Amino acid sequence: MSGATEGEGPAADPSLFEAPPLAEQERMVEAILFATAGPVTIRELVGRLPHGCEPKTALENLRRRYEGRGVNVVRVGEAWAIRTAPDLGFLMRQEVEETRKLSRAAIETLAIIAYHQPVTRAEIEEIRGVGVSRGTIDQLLEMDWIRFGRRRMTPGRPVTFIVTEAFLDHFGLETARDLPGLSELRAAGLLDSRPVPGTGDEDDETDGTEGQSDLFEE
Amino acid sequence: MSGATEGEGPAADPSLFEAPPLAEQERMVEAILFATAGPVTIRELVGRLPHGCEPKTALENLRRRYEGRGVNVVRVGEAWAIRTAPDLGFLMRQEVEETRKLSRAAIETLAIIAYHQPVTRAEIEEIRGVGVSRGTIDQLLEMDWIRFGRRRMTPGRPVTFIVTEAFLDHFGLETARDLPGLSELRAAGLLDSRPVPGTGDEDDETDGTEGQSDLFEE
Amino acid sequence: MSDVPPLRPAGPDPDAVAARLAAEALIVDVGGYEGPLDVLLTLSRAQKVDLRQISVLALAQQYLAFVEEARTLRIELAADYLVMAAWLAFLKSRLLLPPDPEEEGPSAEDLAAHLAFQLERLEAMRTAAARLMARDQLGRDRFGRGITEDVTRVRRVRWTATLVDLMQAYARIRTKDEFRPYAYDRTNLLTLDEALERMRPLIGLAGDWVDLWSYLPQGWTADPVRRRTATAATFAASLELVKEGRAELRQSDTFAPIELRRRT
Repeated sequence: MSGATEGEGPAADPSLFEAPPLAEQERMVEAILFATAGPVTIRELVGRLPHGCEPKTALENLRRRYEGRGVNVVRVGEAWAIRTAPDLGFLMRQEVEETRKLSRAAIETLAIIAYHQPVTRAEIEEIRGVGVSRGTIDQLLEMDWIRFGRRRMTPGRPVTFIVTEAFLDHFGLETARDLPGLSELRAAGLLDSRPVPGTGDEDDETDGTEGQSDLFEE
Repeated sequence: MSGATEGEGPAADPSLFEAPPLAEQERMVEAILFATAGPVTIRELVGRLPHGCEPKTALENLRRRYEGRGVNVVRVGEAWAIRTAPDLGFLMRQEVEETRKLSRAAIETLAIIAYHQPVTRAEIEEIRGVGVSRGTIDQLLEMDWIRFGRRRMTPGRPVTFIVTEAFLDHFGLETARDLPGLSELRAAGLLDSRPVPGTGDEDDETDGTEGQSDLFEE
Repeated sequence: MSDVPPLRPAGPDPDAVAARLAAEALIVDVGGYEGPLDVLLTLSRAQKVDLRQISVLALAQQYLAFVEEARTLRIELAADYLVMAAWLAFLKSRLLLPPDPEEEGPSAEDLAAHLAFQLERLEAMRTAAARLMARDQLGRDRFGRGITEDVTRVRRVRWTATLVDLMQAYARIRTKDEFRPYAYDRTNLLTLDEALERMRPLIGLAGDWVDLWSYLPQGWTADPVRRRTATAATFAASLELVKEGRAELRQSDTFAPIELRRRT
């Protein structure tokens, strides 16, 4: 009698085994999609699930279950995968902030705007003695440290630049007027030049107020 | 000079931004946990989520949501991860990576470190009754299952070993306190450091302390 | 160690037989044991009692028999096996003799209890290790994420400047204007280029050593400020000429005159 029978391994006779309940199949598909290194085709699912499973239905249920969740069950060609919800892609980026010192051109331009605002680009160039590149102005605008002021009522109606609230915030100033004048800068040792007798030492913005020296404390 | 302007600077004041609703935070945590292979610490989550998020509540909700599913949200020390349900391991046969077979010495050493941590090499040797080869410790270190703990404040200031988060993750333990049979072993006094009679430090044997970490404090 | 009664009772005591078989098995596979404590633990299992009730005396006897057997079979035993044998022999004698009140140190009972504790602890750790390894393991029973999304790191540069930077920058610009008058001072400054320009044609004429100071241009020797700058520039220019291989310099002594001649 023994001659005619096939291998005695399990799964020899499919009808002997009942497929797991659908909820269980769904769990299985979920685990497989999660743990597999790439998208999984239905064929592969059939091969990996216990006999008699119907991955299509399980997949459909699973897809619905993950609708609106942080991850979704998505179809990738002929295969399926669990992927981050598209609207949460930003979480997968990590911003590394790097602080860098402002370039000399930028800080000088900024200083001139702060001391002379509202000031036109031509005026900045005149004071600096060199041209101001577009990039420098753009950078300062982008940093939100300067912004456009009123147009100057002169021929060509050039735009002017003024410093922003964010600028004052960053430098701990109440107003741009609080910036120390030249003589105070010198008193604080920030001017390393020898004063030239008789030259414009008594500068425009000097207003002899007190309490500004503490700006140098840092 | 228009010193004080309206403050439109964005991101100036973080408190201006409300944290996303809890359901949304849950989605975000879900996406991050799904996307990451290793456990993610709460600290890392806070760093990646928008300002003001409270991952703890979201994690707790998520954990409940995934109870009984094909994948589960599990705690690993101070971190969290998603892992397939243990009963579905059989489906993953093709994902099984052939792990290096640990020697009996390595397994015992690992268990001693887990149950007696922080523990010195001399103490491991005293428990096993044989020397611990360098290779055994190295292998466990390399697998990232053990790491150095604090030095023992005894003569020679020997290093101690403790188990890692990867160890907890590997064996599905939330904390080292969840080691199987830990409380029974402790109750039986088998985790005590009992000095050899006649070696003169019997008086140190006083503590009926709890927690593995206290067991070796002298 | 011949006084050790061999564990071979005549009667068919099953326990004793098992112990003997265990002891024999031990001998066969000495290398497979992790030291004397491991052997003792294996031997103690033959007593089939709770490790807390173990007879250390019987255990000591079994171990000594094991060592003796190994020796007769000329099996190489590591030193710690012999150390353990010596210690157990000592313990055995202490356990058999009535306690000597004069004797210092721990009692034999204490030592025996500690050995029992060690065995029990090792056994407990082995059980714990087995339970640990029987847990659902990651990568075998439980699995992590197969597809991981790498977090892309976005580098964002934040520019900063301090108030001092700002003020220094402004001071720099403003003092540039103040320096402008100094430009006239250049009349009192002989540059290296000027000195070089002046010396190039002259050097061709000087075949002999000539004092460097004679190269100072006219009108630059009286005023100390002018002489200083002219001297410095001329000296630098002469070094330049030496470097170019057109001239040679010499100085006979410290502070002696520096002399220059064309290099031939």
